[in-house]
Amino acid sequence: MLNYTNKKVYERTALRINPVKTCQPVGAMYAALGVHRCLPHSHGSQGCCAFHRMFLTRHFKEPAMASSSSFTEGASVFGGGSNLKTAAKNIFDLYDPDIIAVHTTCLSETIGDDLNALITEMKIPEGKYIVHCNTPSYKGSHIDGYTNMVSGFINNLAEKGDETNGKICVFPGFVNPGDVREYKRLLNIMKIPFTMLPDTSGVMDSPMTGKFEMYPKGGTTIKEIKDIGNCTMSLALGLKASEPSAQVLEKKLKIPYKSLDLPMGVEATDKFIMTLQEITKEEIPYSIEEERGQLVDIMIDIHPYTYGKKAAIFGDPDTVLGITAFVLELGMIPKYVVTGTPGTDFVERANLLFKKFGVDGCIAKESGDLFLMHQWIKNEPVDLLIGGSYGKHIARAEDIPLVRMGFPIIDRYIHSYVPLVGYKGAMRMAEFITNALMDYQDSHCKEEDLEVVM
Amino acid sequence: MLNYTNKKVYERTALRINPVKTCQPVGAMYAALGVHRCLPHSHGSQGCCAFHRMFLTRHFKEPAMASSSSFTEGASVFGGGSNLKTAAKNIFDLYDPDIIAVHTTCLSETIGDDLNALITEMKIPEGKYIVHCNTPSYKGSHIDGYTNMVSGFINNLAEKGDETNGKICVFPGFVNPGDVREYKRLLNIMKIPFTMLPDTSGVMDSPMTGKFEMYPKGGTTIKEIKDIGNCTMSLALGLKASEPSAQVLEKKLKIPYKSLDLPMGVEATDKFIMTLQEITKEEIPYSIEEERGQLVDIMIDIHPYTYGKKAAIFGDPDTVLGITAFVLELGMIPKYVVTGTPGTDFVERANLLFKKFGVDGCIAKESGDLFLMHQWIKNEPVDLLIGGSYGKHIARAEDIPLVRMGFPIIDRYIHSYVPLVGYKGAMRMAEFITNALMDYQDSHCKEEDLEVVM
Amino acid sequence: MSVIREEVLDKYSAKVYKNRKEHVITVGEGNPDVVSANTRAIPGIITQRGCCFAGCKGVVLGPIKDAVIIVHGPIGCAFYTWGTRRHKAIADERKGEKADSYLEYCFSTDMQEADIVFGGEKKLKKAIIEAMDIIKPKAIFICSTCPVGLIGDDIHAVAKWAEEEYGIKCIGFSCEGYKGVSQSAGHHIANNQLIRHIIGTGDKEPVSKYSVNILGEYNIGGDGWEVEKLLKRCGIEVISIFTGGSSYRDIKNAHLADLNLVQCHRSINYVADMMYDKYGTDWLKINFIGIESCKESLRAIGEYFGDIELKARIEEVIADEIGNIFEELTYLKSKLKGKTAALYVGGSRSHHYQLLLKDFGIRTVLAGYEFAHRDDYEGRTVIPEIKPDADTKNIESITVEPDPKFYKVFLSEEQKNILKEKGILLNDYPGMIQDMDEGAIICDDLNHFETEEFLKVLKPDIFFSGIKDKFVIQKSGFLSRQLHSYDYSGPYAGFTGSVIFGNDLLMGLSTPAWSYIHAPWKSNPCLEARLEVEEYA
Amino acid sequence: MSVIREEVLDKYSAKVYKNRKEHVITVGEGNPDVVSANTRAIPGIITQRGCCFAGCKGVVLGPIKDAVIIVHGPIGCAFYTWGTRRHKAIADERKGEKADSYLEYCFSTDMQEADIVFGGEKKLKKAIIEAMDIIKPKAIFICSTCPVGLIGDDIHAVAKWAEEEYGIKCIGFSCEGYKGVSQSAGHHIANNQLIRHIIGTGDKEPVSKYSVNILGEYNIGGDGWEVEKLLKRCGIEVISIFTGGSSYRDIKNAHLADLNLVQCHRSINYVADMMYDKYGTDWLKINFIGIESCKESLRAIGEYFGDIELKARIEEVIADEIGNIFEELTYLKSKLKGKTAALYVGGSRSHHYQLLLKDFGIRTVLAGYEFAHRDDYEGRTVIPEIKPDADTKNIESITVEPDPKFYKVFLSEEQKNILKEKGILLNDYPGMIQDMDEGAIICDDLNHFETEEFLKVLKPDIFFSGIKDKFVIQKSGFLSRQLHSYDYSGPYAGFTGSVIFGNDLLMGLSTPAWSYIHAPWKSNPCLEARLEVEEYA
Repeated sequence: MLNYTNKKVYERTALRINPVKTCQPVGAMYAALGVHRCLPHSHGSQGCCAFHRMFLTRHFKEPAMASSSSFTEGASVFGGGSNLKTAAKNIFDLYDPDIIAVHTTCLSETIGDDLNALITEMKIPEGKYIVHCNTPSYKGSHIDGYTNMVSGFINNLAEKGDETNGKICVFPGFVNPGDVREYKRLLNIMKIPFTMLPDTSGVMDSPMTGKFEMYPKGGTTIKEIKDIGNCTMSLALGLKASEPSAQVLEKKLKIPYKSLDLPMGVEATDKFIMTLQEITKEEIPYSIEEERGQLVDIMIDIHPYTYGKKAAIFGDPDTVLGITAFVLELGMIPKYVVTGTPGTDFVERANLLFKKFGVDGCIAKESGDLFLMHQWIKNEPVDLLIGGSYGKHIARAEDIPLVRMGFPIIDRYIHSYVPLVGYKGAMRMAEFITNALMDYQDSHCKEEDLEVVM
Repeated sequence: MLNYTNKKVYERTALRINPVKTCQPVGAMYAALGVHRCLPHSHGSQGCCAFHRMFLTRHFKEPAMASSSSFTEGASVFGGGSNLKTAAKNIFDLYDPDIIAVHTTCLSETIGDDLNALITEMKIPEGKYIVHCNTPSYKGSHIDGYTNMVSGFINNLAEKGDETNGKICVFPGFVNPGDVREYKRLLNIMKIPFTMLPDTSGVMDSPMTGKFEMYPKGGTTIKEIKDIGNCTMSLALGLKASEPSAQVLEKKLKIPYKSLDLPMGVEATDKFIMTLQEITKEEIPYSIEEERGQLVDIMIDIHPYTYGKKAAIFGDPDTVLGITAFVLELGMIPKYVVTGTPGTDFVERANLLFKKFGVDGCIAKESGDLFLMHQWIKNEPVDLLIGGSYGKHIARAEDIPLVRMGFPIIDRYIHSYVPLVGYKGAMRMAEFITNALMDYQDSHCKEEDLEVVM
Repeated sequence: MSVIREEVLDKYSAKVYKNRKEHVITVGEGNPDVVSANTRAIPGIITQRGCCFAGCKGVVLGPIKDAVIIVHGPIGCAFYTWGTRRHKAIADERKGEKADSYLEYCFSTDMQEADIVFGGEKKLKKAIIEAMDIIKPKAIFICSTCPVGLIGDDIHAVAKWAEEEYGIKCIGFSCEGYKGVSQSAGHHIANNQLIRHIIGTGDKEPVSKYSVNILGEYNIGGDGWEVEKLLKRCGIEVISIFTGGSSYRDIKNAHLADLNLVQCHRSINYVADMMYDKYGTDWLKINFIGIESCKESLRAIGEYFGDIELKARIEEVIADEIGNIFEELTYLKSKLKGKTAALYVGGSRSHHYQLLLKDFGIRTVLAGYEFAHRDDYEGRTVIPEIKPDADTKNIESITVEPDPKFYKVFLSEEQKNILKEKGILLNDYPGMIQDMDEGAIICDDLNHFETEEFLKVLKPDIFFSGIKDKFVIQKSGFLSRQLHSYDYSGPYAGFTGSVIFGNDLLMGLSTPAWSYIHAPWKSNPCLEARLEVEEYA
Repeated sequence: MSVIREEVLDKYSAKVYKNRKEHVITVGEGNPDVVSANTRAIPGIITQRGCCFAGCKGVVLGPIKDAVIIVHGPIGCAFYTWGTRRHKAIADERKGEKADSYLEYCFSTDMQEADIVFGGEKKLKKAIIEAMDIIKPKAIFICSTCPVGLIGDDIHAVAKWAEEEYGIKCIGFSCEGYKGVSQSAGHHIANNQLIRHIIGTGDKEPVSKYSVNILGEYNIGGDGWEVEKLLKRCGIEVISIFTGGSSYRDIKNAHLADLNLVQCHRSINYVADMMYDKYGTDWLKINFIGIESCKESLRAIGEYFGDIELKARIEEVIADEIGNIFEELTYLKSKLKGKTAALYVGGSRSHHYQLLLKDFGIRTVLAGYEFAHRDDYEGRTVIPEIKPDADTKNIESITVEPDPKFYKVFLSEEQKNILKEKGILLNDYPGMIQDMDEGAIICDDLNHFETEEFLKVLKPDIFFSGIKDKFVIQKSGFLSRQLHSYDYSGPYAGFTGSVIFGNDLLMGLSTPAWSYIHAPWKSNPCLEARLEVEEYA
């Protein structure tokens, strides 16, 4: 397993080996699926769309419906305008979405198709919408693509009306439907009216009913998106995935915003809850205090199993930083913290966390890859891997347990239904981390050291 | 590991080896902890109380407060009446509970202390209560002890008033606080007023606050228990642990009851929800339908990993039957289904399940033990063990993954906060079972068979 | 015209209808049946098709374990083809030569904006240097993705440089996603380069009397290993497999085999064809999916070699294999007989699996290919009729000359005629239709809309397809099994594979969860529930 | 009188106060300090104490790996003592004799109502027959629980029958839970039977020049192994350990050792005493918990044997062990110095661990024993003063005569006097108090109420106790470490054990979770939060 990974850390500048990121369009597709009755549309070769649908389906085990401009060589030379026009007509005819959300690919970007101009020229059926955004695959990562699509919805749809709607706009970050449900539960407990953009819950975790729904019940409605211009403020959860959209909303429609880390672990969730309190100006209900207290209780209970344990954490920047913060709160050492998504603030923020918790010798890396992380592990091992499915080769090669969190998880089930955010999410993370470490102990200790009580 | 367990199945009639039950009093203690401001009291030698507190604490990782009559040889010869009297005085003086719940032990039962007479003679402070029940350790198991204590509360406190209180009384069964919370969530969604007896949530999963509360916020109040006589009906969840209490309530105060299996898995939860619907006569909200549909969606998704897999399930009768029903719903084969608690209806009910799902060669055993189950496994192995911590020796000896469910789980954390009941509980069971089977595959397959997508 | 077909195509606009009606036929109505194929998907119509890159890198090259495949382009395309297809492989040693396996690795130049603007050749060169420094492979393949073609990076020049610099094999594959109309273009591009650069460069002679290559077998779920095991039992040496579990090391020697066995016609027929032209190697369309098919295929091979001993051994192996599975097979048949199936897979599986389904008494009501050509449906006799269009013309088609050193004739014309009389077709493929029942539907490039509609109309017991439509089908309440990935089961090839397949179907059909789809309160009206509570007591 | 003590006892009723005040003292106030101990717990007062059965089966017998211990009684008592104490063991072979380990098993007669009514002897016999049939052990111990004594089952007769029937060792232990006032009664009962039935029955002579038994070491977390390793390094043979990781096989030969080392005085002092009387074996109260204690203990052993070579080896071992941990120790000291601790453990650990804590500069402000006698606090000189009460009188106290065959004198009186001059006490234990600071509190049978109160008043940085009070302490916001189970860590004995202990403390104190106890909005009043939303933008 991974037998050609050597210990000698080699500074690569051209060869990416075992990436921790993918390209923008898949993120845009996921974001668009979080809008009710929206069909994401990939403007490029049909392979992109196929790959993205495949990947989303494998992570969520749900249909990921999207269409493509199906470029051929001709379109690649002469531009994809007519493909897009044909596509839009066929889509509205056949699939009847309320809105088509078009994103570009490296192909259409390299050609230089001007989506704005193309769409403006198109005849769009009454009451229907086409929005778009640019998602060049050769810049950033799927996280940027996600953000760009969310911003696209704002740019294309949000309007300022005469009066406030009394709601806040929440940007959930690149998270699972289970996380979105947890946000909504907490917002409801805090009695805060909100619009969640996008809202993949009810779409990418839809129930089995015996009837396929191309547009399941979930998702932000177009009406809600239009009305975002009348929100009192917006709340960006996840600095990398959400803040840019909040900034777009501020710039375009003067909606003030507040950015928070993903509410993962105690402190980040505290900040989230207190921000909600600042908004409602009401007391925080006991039920939230109780959840929090239970989490802290658990953290103290489990500390002998987590304290000082070293973890390698990889995945998307906001998620990885959220997990990093939580494992630090558990007394663990986030030895290697790696994202493939570019952005130097990732490293800065990780370093701030290391400093805050006084841990030495931890390394954070943006634009990194798993090959590099594995080399580090070979030089100085860790007790635990935390990340997506692609960590499993390292897990097996080095006999280190892998706790699956983040994206993509394509070799397990159910993960997308349950949150990592909030106190409840942290409780779940704590359980998975502790179980992994304890299972490892139980299976690797000497027979005479097997403990009945732990 | 367990090297002296041979394959030859030997019909033992006297020697119990590696039991799947413990004695009545610990169940009574757990039940009493589910009453607000109640101090459970063990009438016997102080070792019993120490053992029970130890065990409950190890399962819940929470204080389990209880007192003892601290018998010495004298009391054992002359009766424990004066010990109980002294104890009650000291308890009210020092720990100020609103109620003391006394249960017997094999010692006081063998002596023949008449608790009813003893308590009747005692001076109980104004507004305070002492209730009791008999829990002879040499009969039944901790499950019977639990039931007896719940019935004790009814016998000693419940009264009939002039009019109905419009509530139903719910007997939760021998479950974790996380399960009780899930019941309450569902009852609230169904808008059904209820009294839960006992209610260990908020007591045995209480939050960390920096202040020890001898009587945390949770638990059924005395007022509620008294008022149970005015409920419209009672709902017994778990035929073994709850039905006898419902019968006591019916017999004493003519409250009709309905008994259901623990709502574990799809069908049993369906029955629970539909029973609630019959009570409210309102439509079942979409949110419940959605949860159910998500569960079924997941079950179909994961069936290639669960179908045909053999499990050995052990623990308490209602829980084991609930898990058995669910694994059958997952297409698994509950090869060995074992409880230590006596009661032949366990076997009958298990056999009905086997028959319903058309599985052959499955064995159910009441009054069984882990030694016997292990012998069976040696003769015909299984893919999975499901039960409490004491399965871990077999797991290690035979290299079979153990999914921890039920009681006692003394070598893991957090399990008591989260439900196994309801659709959400089933989702969790499904996740744990699937993860265990898939982790096993990932670690045991040939390197070339390691799958990135599953 | 078929009512069913019309019912499905009914909702299309005139323009789409005009296009799609050529792709959807009812078997037996045409005479001969003609299926339009290998034409562009209509923009906006949700096709399940992938692209040229997927066909080249994903399908044909991906399984070659000992080549470092550097995807030259932005990160996505490398990422999506990393471990996501189940072409198993293991590092090994054959005839004293080791072959590594790099399949757990994903290599890419991860092109950034500056590379797009200023060109990516420099980065590609650097990537090769780094790969040589770290991995030291004997072969490097470079696969281009969409923007590379547009910006004009010359990957072939870079490949040439690498060969000279390092003395390794380095090949460029210009398989940009926009080329052609589906994965098919990529197969062709890969085939061309294999014959140009690899086949014929090795010198390890077969050690057995009879030797073959298996073409178009990608070792999904271990299928290739199963087939190789079977052939070995019969005493036949497998020189190389294209390309499942295989290696640059082995493919080099392909020209030394006596016979080519073609499993997946679509993806590899160019190699078969060109090897026949260049080395005189005959090819036999075999099929190791299905019990009857396995028997026929093994016997055909026996006939080809015409050796009595070999034929006897083959019969022994068949008898033994059947003996091993007989009981289970009988049980499965009893359970599966009479079910109906729909199949929509890549280029050959929809054909192969119909035969396996037939073994179990399962009737195919709908079958389609994702990226087939007309010959895959109608047989190779139709090839001369196919008019190249703009899209196909863009894909290079090469011709080869007989190799002066290695060209050989294995069978005389006379021997070939004897074979023909025995019903054994050499160097030919009769297509899928001839194995289908009258009235069954064929649908080329079956799209999402049609999938939904066919489900409603045909209500098959089992729908075989891929990951993108799997959950659409499942959510509709139908059993869906992936036939690209076998839903992570397998092997399905060979005799024991058939039983695994049958068990998987039975599992899918019997899974209790299906019976829970409808909440019981949906069929149990609220009114009925309004009984008096007292009743339970 | 100590203000602190009064503050804590203040809320008691007069009757309870009268009882408890004798158990709670402030060191240095009494002169001599007298601690009431080994008296009944008051009914209703939440004591942490267990019972006689727990002391006999749970503490002393439980660790003996090769004896099948059948708990005769209802199921609970067997269940609660199954794998719940961390006395590690492993099956092994010594001097050609194997010892199994049955520690993963729990054996019980699981008495039912009929057995209580009609007597349980028959079932017990049957259980032995079944155990012999399945496990075939060389020794069976029968431990009675509460009802057995009441209904009058004669387990000793059954044991005798089993010995005759099977030629094995079978011993009855009438350790019903109601006997005595705590686990202590059970220790005594176990000790009696060990000396009566096992010690002296073996014949495997030591193979080394110097040999010892370790008494009162239960191998919790592997402590015993750590100590045995240390002694082995010095060249001292360990014949048997009472009883951690030990066996019937080894304990048989205990009388052949030169010297008894007593770790836990409370639980095993009867054996030490009786072996002195019966075999002339001297005992030395050693302590392998704590760095200074380890040094002193090893040196005392060296002095006892008086061998220059041995003493030199001991010094080498000490120097080496210290060298290995020095750096880490220095670091830990720097972090832990100045902290305060409270200890409430069984019978000896509260003393031993104070010495280890002192090694780190941690001051003990409160210490107590759960089941000690006065001599454990005040030293054995006080024994003659202790008046037996009704409860203690119920526990059999046996006297032994010198064994005609094995009695031997190892040191002359003169040698003993030399040792005494060197400060080495033979056959004596000076108790815990002499190692405690003036002003520290001692609390015998510390109950729940007092624990809560002492926490409020003393606010120790660390509170060591057991599982039942652990979470009470933790919920109160204090670090709580179990000293019975080491919170599943360990070993804590020996030099490296000290470092493990120190690290565990540092871990507990540094765990970030402590800082999250209070929700920040609790200290951040709502008013302050009522800022205008615009401010963030």
